[in-house]
Amino acid sequence: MDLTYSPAERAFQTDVRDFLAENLPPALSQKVNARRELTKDDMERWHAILNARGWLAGPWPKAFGGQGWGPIEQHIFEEECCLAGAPRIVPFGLKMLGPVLMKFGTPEQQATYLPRILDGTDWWCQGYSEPGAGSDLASLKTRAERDGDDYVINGQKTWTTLGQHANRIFCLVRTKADGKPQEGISFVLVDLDTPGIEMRPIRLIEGGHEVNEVFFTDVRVPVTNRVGAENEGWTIAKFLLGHERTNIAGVGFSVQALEQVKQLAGKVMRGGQPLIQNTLFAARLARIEAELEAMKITNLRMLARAAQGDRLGAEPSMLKIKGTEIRQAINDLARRALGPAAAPFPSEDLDGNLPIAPEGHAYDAASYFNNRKISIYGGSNEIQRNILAKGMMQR
Amino acid sequence: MDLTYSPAERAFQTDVRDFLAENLPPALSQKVNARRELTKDDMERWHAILNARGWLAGPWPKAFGGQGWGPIEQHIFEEECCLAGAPRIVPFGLKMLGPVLMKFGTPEQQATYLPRILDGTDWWCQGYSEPGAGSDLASLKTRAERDGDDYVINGQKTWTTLGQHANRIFCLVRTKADGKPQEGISFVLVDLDTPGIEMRPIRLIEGGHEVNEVFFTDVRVPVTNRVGAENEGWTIAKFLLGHERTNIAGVGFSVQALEQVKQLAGKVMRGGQPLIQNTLFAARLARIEAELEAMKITNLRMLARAAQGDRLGAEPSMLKIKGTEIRQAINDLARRALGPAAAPFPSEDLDGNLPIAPEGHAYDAASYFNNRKISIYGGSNEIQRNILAKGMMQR
Amino acid sequence: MNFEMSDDRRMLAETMRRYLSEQYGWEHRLRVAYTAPYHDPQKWTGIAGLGIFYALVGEDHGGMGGAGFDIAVIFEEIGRALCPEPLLGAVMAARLLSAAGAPLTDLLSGDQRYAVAIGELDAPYDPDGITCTAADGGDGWRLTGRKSVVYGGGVADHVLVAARAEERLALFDVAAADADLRPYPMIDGGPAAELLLDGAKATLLIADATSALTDALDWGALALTAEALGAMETTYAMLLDYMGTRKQFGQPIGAFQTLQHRAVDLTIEIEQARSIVILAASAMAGPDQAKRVAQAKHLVGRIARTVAEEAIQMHGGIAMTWEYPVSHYAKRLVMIDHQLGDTDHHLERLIVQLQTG
Amino acid sequence: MNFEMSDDRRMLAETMRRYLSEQYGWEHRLRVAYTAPYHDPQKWTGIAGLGIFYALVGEDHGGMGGAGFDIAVIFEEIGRALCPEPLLGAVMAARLLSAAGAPLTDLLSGDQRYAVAIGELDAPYDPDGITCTAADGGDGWRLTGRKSVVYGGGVADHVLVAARAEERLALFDVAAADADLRPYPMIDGGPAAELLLDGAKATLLIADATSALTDALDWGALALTAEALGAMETTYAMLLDYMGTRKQFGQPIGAFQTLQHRAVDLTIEIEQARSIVILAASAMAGPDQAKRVAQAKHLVGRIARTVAEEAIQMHGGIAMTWEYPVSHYAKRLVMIDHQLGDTDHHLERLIVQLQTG
Repeated sequence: MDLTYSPAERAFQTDVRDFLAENLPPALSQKVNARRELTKDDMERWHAILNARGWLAGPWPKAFGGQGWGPIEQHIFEEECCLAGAPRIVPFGLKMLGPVLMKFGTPEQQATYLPRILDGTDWWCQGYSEPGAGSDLASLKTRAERDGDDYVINGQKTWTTLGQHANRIFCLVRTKADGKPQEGISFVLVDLDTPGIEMRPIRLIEGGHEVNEVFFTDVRVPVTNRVGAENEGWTIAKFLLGHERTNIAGVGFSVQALEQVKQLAGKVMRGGQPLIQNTLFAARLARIEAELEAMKITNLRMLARAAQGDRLGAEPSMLKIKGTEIRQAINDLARRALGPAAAPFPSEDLDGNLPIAPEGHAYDAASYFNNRKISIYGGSNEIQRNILAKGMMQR
Repeated sequence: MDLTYSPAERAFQTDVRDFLAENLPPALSQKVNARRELTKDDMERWHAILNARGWLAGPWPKAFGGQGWGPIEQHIFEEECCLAGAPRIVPFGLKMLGPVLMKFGTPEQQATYLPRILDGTDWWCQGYSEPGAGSDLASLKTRAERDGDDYVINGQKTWTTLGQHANRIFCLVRTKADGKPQEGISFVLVDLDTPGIEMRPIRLIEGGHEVNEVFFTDVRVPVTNRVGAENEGWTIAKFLLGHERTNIAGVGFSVQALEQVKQLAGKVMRGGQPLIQNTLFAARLARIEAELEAMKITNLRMLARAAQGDRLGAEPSMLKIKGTEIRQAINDLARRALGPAAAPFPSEDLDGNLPIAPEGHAYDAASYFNNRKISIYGGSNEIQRNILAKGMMQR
Repeated sequence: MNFEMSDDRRMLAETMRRYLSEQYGWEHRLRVAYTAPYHDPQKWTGIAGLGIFYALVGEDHGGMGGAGFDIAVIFEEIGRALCPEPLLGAVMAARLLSAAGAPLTDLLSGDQRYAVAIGELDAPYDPDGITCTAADGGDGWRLTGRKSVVYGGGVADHVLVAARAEERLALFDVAAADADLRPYPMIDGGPAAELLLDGAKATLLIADATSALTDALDWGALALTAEALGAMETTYAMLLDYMGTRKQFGQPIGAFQTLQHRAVDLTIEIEQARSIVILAASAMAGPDQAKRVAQAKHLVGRIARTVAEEAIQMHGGIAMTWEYPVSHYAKRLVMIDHQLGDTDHHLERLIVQLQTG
Repeated sequence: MNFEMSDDRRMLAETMRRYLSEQYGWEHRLRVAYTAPYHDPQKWTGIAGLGIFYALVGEDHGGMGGAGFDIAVIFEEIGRALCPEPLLGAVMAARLLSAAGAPLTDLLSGDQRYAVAIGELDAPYDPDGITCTAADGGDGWRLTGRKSVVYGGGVADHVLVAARAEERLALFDVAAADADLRPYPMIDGGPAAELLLDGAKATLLIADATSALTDALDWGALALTAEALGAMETTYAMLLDYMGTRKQFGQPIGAFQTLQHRAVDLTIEIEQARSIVILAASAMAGPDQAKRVAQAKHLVGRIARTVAEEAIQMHGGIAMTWEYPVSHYAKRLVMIDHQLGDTDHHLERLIVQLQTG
């Protein structure tokens, strides 16, 4: 039983910390910590900085320009990035399509697309969900009909995150109408400049533009843009769902957010003293802190198993459920701590010229509302419970 | 909108209060308030006192020896009894079989049994549940086969509350094996002295003897002991389930229990001051008190509708769910307030010779455990949620 | 015992509901709630024209209502329609002007809009902590300090301001023309403002205003609990609708038992919220006012948040969008707890009562 | 990073588990836990014979363990089997005797049973509030006062008693023969006693014992969290079993989605409990000991109660009976929160740390 990192892991952690201290632009970390929306430029700037260090695609094999990080290194990197307030790596190219191409793509596809992900030439987005098929992917309806060397795609995708910045989209489409719902699905790469594609913003609860709808009308895509065999896209979809789960608990986000709430509670005054001196509020904080400390260990326990090569089954679903509950509870505390100062619709003008919330906290309520999504997307917590229940009742 | 009782109702309330002040033996109310088990004598004594006043069967029509109370009078009576620490009226004869006989019984059955319920000659118990058929009554297996003018009963009943004190039992039995499960059920009255009946105690979680199993081996019961038509016992079962619901929220119990917790929290010391001064404990109390105040009104709202003659549908299920949750939360507070003093296995010897908990609180932990039953019996809270969901989704 | 509204109040609710559903449709609401002045002055006048404001005070002050249930039925409709009109200020101002013996004519006719400014950044819920000061330099009273998140502040003609005059907490009337008000919308829509006072002219209304302020805060809190109740009921109705129509895995999501049970728990909680609002409304102007209001605001604060979070979660992604009304109801239900004392603030009032009573 | 137990500890756990499953079957447990002396002295000796107690302290005190994880693995097995043997006293006494520099030989061999008496009726969890006094009248120390709910008290050979000697909190050894101990069983089984001191003879162990007592309380609390963890896992396994076999409405109750989701929530909570116990065990004797123990006891207190209540509710009536083991596990899981500080007591320690640190 040893809860600490190995010397090599600690050395890596120090490297990451030093790198972040030197290279993370304060303008970015301030924006991240203040929970404000990042621009496309912000994200590209951070990607370029990481890419220069070779850390943009740390978990990728060296042969493809990565570092071949294992789960623990990846965890260390992500946690340190969270704590430092670094922007999240936009995952669609780096954590989703990249691994898919490495496993299922042709050498040509790999040679074409992987470098363009790293150097920022391509910004990928994801065409999975459809209206009417949220957590029930197998029921998707967007169809791709073969016409010579092309597919002709018709249909609609939704919840396409940051699609407004993307030049390409990877999609699950139906290439066979009959048979089991999972059987007729293919995975194709689409250039967003292709005629017949329209992207429309979806405005979210707090007012931000983060996701989009994408409409396909007779969109012609070369058959060579298919990844993997025709009608076997479900395999890729399942691979992807099982793949990107190391940071599923979001512990780094929670740790950073809790630290911010603590500081906030030391500044905000209530009844003539700092809010932290209020027993009821301090009790809320202390309760969540204990849960988060437990969550850290739960996360490390699963990570240690993954690092040993154990194939995790339903366990990541636990991390997702509890991890998002804790994050949302911390967001709730931040909002709560602000009292009436959480009420204004956040605007840079108000925040800069007439600050109401303490510095860096004007977007806390918006962030609380926006983060209701984390228990819905990526397989809602209800779906995760179904997965766990299935595993549990089969024992 | 008027939350108060009418002048007539207030006068009745005063009558009940005065009666209780004069006639409720302190030895009984102390025992009730200390949450100790009552003896058969205790219960019979209280029944006799009520019967002498004509209030043992208040809701019964005057023709049968009752007062013809409506829902509000019944509520007032029950609430005042709770607040005064009166023993509960044992419901099996008075609130269950009595109304069944009045509605479904023959004049002979009514003339035979109703007076014996009032004067205490008969102590009835209930033969409904069976092992393997808890909340799923329709699946019961105890069978009654016709043999001349008798039924011959074989099978097993369980959860027979206070059966150890009873001389008679009313049972649901299967008189037809085929058809829908609900169709072949009959309602019969059985003398517990009949050969072939064995009653065995079931010891409960906290150590008490409150319920029993009843075994029937070739028990011969005259067909005239059947109430209602053969194979139509389900109608009676449903009538009964819908009938005894005025006190389903148990608000009176909760009010009385909360008052006791408040007093306890003023006595118990923690960190050099009375527990009530502890913010975390006081917060627990204040939260439940607010819920209970709301529950009182919710209860009265439904009661007012019942008094107007509205037929309540699924609403009593709400009262059951929230009412039992609140009662259990109050029991939890009492146990919690005691700290280590809740730990001893309660015994009169310890309580009398070496008191550890404050007076009247030695049985609080036992009562907490025993009252886990209230969200299980009478249709578990899960069944109540199913009932409500059915009504809700049909809207 | 009778839990039905009187005919008068039923008509009041019906009038309000019909007006809002006809004149304050969803698209309209969404537009005005987030576009300056963050409400619709014409509709304000329309509501005033219905005589609604006369229900805010009793006959002795020129109104024809003024009971807890009058406020409750009006605000339940506001909540139901998610109407951003700043009526909260009118409720609180009506109590304060009555206490001051000041004329209410312009308030009741709707000709003048009132906002009430009590809370400050460092003392958001508690009149005790007010640092705003008032001084009479010979040319009348002047106020200095800042009032934060004044609901309806930017669109008011008058702001009633609590400030310290020597040792006492006093109440002043500041004409909007004499004040530096910085308006903005709230995250859940509707107008608010910062009030910056730098020697602003003011008229003294009540010299020793602590009890009048506490009372006005209670009435405001009652209004908010009723508003939350109305918003919860609409939210819940939308959720049930969605559960019956939205299909997943081949069946309506309402067929899933776990969602059924969670919806049942919500309906029970909403009934409890209704009950505590009834109890508080019945206790107004009586000896239990403070306790019942605190219980209501505490309990409704908790329940409203639960309803909001569960409604979003059970809907799924659709309720995360601006386009779907549930997102806006959810915001209101959560943010209402940030007005006039949150669930913990009122729990503390109850704790103090337990410990001292 | 490695979350597997060392071979030594795995053997320790295995030894304990095998002994308890072979020698402490359920019927036996049920009988001895509620029949005087409320444990089984022979089995105590049997456990001692396995050398288990040597794992309670380090080599410098004659043992071969003494780390947090040694305590944790032993108590997890105790919890798993719901074993009523009074080992808690041994854990705490081992820390106290070590701190006093007193010999541990008899404790480690199991020849002498120790109980630790700190709490009093009016100061159940807090050494600060101790009123029991010690005086040296020339013929040695004499203790006066009462210690309540002393775990294992009635079956101990020695009771280590905290008492006030002038201004300081000191620790004494009272031989059972010199004490008035009134034994009784706990509601969840196992021995406890009241200790009535009326000038009882005592030997001074530590003159200024506050930090030693706090430390012993931490170690005791750690043991209890591990015990709860073991009991939760057994309870959960029985629940899953039952869900798979018990039928209602024609299908196993485990087929009902709402029960599935509730069971999933329990398994997540139990994993969280396991994690916080691991964290606390790793922090023992380090700078974070107090904080981690408080977090563990707080969180486990809450989770254990949830598991107990949900296990009963989801089973239904059967788990209300004495005959079915879940009822006894549930009792232990709830009542463990009444030992050495409940979930709120430890939350308060955490609040103080937040507010001062």
